[in-house]
Amino acid sequence: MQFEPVEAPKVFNMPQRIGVYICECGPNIKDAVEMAELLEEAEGHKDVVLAQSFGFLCSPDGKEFLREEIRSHKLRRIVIAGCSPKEHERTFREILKEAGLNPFLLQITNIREQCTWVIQEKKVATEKARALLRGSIKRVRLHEPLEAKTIECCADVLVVGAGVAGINVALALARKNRKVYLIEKEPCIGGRVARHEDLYPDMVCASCLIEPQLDAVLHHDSIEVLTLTQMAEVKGYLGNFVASVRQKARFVDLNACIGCGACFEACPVSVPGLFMGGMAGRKAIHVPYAGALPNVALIDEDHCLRFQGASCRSCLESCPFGAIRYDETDGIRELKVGAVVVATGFSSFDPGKDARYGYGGADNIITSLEFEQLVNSTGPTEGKILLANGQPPRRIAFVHCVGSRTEKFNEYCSGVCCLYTLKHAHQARLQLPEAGICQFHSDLCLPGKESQRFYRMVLTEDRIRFFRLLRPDAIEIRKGSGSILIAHTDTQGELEQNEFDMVVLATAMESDEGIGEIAGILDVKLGENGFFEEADARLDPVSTVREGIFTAGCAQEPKDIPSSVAQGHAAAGRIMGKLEPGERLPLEPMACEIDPETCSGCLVCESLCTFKAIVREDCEPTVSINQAMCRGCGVCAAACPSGAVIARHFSTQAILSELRGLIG
Amino acid sequence: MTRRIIIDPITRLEGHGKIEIRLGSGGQVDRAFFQVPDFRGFEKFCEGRAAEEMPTLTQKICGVCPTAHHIASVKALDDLFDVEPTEAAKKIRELMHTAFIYEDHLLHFFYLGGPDILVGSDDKRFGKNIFGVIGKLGERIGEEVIEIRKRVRGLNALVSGSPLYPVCGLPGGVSKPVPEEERIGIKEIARDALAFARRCLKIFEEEVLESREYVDLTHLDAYSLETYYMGMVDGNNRVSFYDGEIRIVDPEGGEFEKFGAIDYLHHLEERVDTWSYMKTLYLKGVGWHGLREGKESGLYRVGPLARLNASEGLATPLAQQEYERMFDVCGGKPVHNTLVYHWARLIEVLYAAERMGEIAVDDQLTDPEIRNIPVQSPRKGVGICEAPRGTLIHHYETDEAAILKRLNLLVATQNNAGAISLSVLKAARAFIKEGRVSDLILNRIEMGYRAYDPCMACATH
Amino acid sequence: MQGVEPKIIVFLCHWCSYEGADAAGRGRKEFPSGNLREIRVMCSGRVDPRLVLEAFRLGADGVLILGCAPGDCHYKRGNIQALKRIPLLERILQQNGINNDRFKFDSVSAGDGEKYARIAGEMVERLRGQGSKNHA
Amino acid sequence: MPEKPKIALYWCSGCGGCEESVIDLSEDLLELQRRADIVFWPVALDSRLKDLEALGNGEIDLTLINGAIRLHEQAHMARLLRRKSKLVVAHGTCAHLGGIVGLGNFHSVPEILARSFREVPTVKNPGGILPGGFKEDSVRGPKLSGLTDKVMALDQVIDVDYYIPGCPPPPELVGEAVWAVLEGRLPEKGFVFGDRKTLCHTCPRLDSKPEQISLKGFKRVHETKWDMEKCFLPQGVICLGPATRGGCDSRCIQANMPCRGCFGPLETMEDHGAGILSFIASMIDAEHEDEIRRITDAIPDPGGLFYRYSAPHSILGGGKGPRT
Repeated sequence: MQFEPVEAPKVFNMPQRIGVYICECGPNIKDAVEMAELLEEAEGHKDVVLAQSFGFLCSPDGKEFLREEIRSHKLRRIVIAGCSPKEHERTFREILKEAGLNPFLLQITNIREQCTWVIQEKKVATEKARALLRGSIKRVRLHEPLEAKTIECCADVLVVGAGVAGINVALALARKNRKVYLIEKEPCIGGRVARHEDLYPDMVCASCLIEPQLDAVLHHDSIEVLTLTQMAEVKGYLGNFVASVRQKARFVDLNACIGCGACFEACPVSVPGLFMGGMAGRKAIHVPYAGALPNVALIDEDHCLRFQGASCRSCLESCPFGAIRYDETDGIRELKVGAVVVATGFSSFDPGKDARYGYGGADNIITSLEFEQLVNSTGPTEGKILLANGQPPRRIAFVHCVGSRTEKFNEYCSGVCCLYTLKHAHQARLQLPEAGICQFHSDLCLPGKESQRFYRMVLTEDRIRFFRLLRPDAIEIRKGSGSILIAHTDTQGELEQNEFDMVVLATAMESDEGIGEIAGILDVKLGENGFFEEADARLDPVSTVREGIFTAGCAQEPKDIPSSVAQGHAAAGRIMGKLEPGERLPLEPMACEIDPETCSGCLVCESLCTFKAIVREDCEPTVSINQAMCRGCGVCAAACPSGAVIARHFSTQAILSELRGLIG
Repeated sequence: MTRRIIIDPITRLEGHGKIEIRLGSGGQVDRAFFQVPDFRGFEKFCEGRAAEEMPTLTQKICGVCPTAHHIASVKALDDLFDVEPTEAAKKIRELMHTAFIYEDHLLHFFYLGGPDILVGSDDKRFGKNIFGVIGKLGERIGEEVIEIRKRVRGLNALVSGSPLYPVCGLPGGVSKPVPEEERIGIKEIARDALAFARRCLKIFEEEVLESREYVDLTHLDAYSLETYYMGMVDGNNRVSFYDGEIRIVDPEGGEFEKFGAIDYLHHLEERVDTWSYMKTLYLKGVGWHGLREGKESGLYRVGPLARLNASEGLATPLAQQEYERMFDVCGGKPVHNTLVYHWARLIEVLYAAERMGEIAVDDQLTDPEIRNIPVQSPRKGVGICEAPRGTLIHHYETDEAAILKRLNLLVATQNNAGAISLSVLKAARAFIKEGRVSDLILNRIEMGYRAYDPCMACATH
Repeated sequence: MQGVEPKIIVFLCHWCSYEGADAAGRGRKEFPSGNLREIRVMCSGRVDPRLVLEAFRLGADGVLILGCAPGDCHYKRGNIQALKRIPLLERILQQNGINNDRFKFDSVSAGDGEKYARIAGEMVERLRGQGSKNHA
Repeated sequence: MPEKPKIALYWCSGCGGCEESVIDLSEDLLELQRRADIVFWPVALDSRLKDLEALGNGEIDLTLINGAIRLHEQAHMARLLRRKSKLVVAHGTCAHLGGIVGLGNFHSVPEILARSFREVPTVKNPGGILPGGFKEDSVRGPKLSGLTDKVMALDQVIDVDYYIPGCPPPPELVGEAVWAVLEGRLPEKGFVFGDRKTLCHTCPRLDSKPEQISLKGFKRVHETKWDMEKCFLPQGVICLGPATRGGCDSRCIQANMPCRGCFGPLETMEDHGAGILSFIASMIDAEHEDEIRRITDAIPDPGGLFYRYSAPHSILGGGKGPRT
């Protein structure tokens, strides 16, 4: 794929035959300048075959007039003086096209917005208009006809992360029969949501909610799910990415295993569960958790005796389906896709980073996620809220804004913690009618149409006590004798201390710890707070600055489930709007090019290109600009110390000759 | 209307020059002007530049002796930043400086001034130039000169970056160490350079000292000038190119003044002529009394002969022998005859070769410690070295950001300016009779200044 | 050389500042537009230092480069690339005898005709005081 | 046997390094003398002005002129040689772009003269007299040509056929140019001998140049040590290689010093400083004006550094305001 302009010499040797048209724009221009002088100015220039004024060039008559003029006078280049190019450049380019001229052989002179509308004195306005006109006439002689080339593209999509966001991207695309590769670094899909018990505000069962979606994903013909898989490398650009993904060995055949668990009994190695971290005990061969999908076992190399050198075959012998594959190895796959969606989700702030929360210093100080596991019927306590000693807690404290809304860690508000903390309190109340339940917060963030009702319900029915903090982190948690002490400063600045036997920390949502590596692989800069930067935070929040790379869910910023799903759908929509199977992709006609005869390969430009369009292929002495990725901003052209960048339409020569016209 | 004899341009020297001789009514020589029509203004346009750029910037004063300017400049920076170069750096600098003086002196002997005495002036078969010299002495010697200059310049390229323009000088050191494995090569070059230096003295012996014409000329008062002499000396008053104190002897050879770089302002002064861009230096202690010889005149001379006159010997054995022999033959110190500059120059070639040999075997030469980074904030720095054509002084003053505020440059040939004018006048008076001139006579006059190996680019800068 | 009407070259980026200049027009702002000579580029980062130097060589009395507000660049960082060149360019101009009243980089957002009129007006005023560069 | 082609060499305002680059042709110099007739070369031969004036127009086949034009007399000599010569080559950076002497354009002629002849501490000039530029005066001495208002490159005074860049040019390039002409292999007019690309292209350290260079500060050469194997730029040391024509055999880099731009810019970048400025700015790792200013303050003399060899040929001429 290369972009061939009509090479300059040929064009310049042709008679230029420039036509200059001045739009009177009713009185707007006609009455504000000496039209005759302008026409005289124009006619005075080499190659200008005629100059004319016309009432309203943008009117149907005006357009017809122009078309006719271009044809009848065999004009090769057109200058139109009138309103701002922002108004009608497109319009008039169309006219040129219709009249058989390349649309880029047009130059608009803005003598309305930037002249007659702001200059009262006719003489001054005329003088400026003449100068602007001179510039345009000198410039247009150097215009090159440009054509928008197209390239073929692939409409398949790679989705990274099979959480609720990624799954919904996949499903939305698959519904339109787009081929989707859904990769997930965990052995199972569904992400965080699949491991929640019930969801606010209506306390529906999370797994019941998402299970059908997971099922649909796993069984959809045009979705290929790759678990235990991570991105290794991504080359290319919108419509033409090549992604290499690395798949870890599972040592169990996905298609043969039905997760019957026969091998679990047989496996001699027990891996103890963790209370903190909310993990149940398991064997070396196991499924991550009951109900995990795909419901297929995997072997944990760190514990399996075979991988410690022993010759154990218990699982192999016990498997009724012959699904065990000891010889399976990690593998690399190359996927050809047109777009990539990053839906890698979030990590939760590690409260151990701040001593004030006493995390790790005492039993029974846990994070909300750990609490989430605790109340989960598939969790270590089958859903019972118990202390480390197996007793039910009598006094539970929920602490808000742990690691968020503080310059020390994360300035932002994660936006969802308040609601799930209310939910947790509610869940606790349902199990422990007599327990004392408190919340420590400095503000409550409860957006959304259902939240306030839920809050009122918790407030009124659940007998929760709220302590308001002076600042989000005006709190000190430490181990007491047989209990946990929480000292906090209230809004009056009074210091108060209370005792609890379980503390749940609502930790900030942070970008997934792997996101840096992924951003590196995708060559997309992360924003200051560690999340992906949007192409436009308001108007294009699902696109990254690199064309063809999109985000969904918490990879962009903290979100709750509905927003994650919504953004998943949005990403799918953007992709379907950009890539149509079998359709070719139009390129930016003003894309820059490198003159390989001049480029020294000094790489100055490469680092400047926001769109990563400039690359030096290995063992190539010079760089080249990918025509599909360049947006024609010309920053490289201004920076190249060799003058090796050929900027289209805004070439240095064109700008210089416009300058000469403006000042000369 | 006075008659004028004009030599334009004067030739076989670096830079631009014209001679205008004015004859009286009787055809006798009234006056002679030695004019230098070029000027660039380094002392102004280096202002505002960054101090650390000076060694590579000011060396462009002269493409023939850039190494000397590079050395003087970098020494001025050492002083400016008050930083002592490492031992290795000093050795590397001296090596390149000495090697450079070696090949530059050869350039003069074979290409520029030498032809005057190597190609007899009556000999019409050959032009007085390198091609004539080769014609006279044979292709072989030509090839050898070219070869050895090439190799010595190659050595400088190796040590300092470019055979012509060294770039390695930095305050407190140099940019690049000499790897131990290069030592053998350097030793070989030094060895062959020494052999060729002796060869040159032999040539001088046979072609010059045994040539009646030259010997007669050396006895003419036309080429004799009784002046003060200035040169840099080491602790034992022996000639030193790279570092030391400035010693001035009077026309009888007695020590007149001795001072360190920083004090040069108390000893030297320069005057301006409206008809030349070359300023004329003279001894402040004596003062300017016009173009006159003798103890009462502030005129002094620099360069090879002056260095030998102003010193008490040379630090290497073979050179010392030749040194003694020269003064023997010429009847004691100081020698005033300008044409003897040629001999003195070859003795310095010998000394340079021997010195190169010494440095080549110096352990410190290949020490990797080549730089000390300045820590002092800069103010004022003076750097002095002996350029092939004489004493060279760079003087910089900066702000605390090390941006040049003021600088003063006293460049080798400027020291000789007065002497050169007087030499031309004396030669003109001696050879022009009743206003009659011939190419031979003009050449005789030019020999009067050419022996100095003047560099006008330097002299005007 | 009083009373000379300064001519100022204004480089405007297609996406923001050019729009801002148009906005000044739509709002019929009062400012010395007659002294300005606008020239459109796609991005302020496209303004090659050569263009600025050439503008002065040709006799411009002042040069304005106006880009998008920080963070709003249509090409993400083009305006920052432009900004990075400014301090060195200012000093080069100074060393060539062109003082910094004659050269300014700033941002004007698409709607901000007010700011455009102000910035341009200020430079014209400053330069009216100084007369033409060619006689400075 | 046909007459040998005639060659002339002349030195305007410069240091003579270009003359050395001819002498450094070494044995090729002897070859040159065999194959051509050197009719005018004051540095090495006893050729006088009158010999030159005696030649007919266009009688010289090739003239190499080095040095910039700083004196009226040099402009006159350049025109004279142009008349006498079929081909004129601007030999070395001063003739090509103005060179070091072109730094004089950052000051006015009176400033320059005053400094050297009135102000320096050693000068004793109570009358405050200045050399040059006055009518002949038999008492004071012969007429001395005055300084031109601005330093000019050769092609700002006469029409130039080819250029040999470099301060000084490597003898190989001089040879290349001379043989090309003597053997009738004439390049297109205006051809610049040397590489078609900038120095990075052939720099021995190119492989160590990272794709992205982000600098929080620049270091001046006397302030820091650097890795002898690696590209200077990521080490914060300014090297002008990316903006400077190659063909010098990276001699400064070989000596472990950064490029100072003596080969000038490529034809495609008429203004050396602009190219240098752009690539240096692109390496600055800052987005806020005051930090950018802080970082660039470590480049105290951009004009003198970026236009060190090309002020007269720069867009603003290095002078105070545009040249008229």
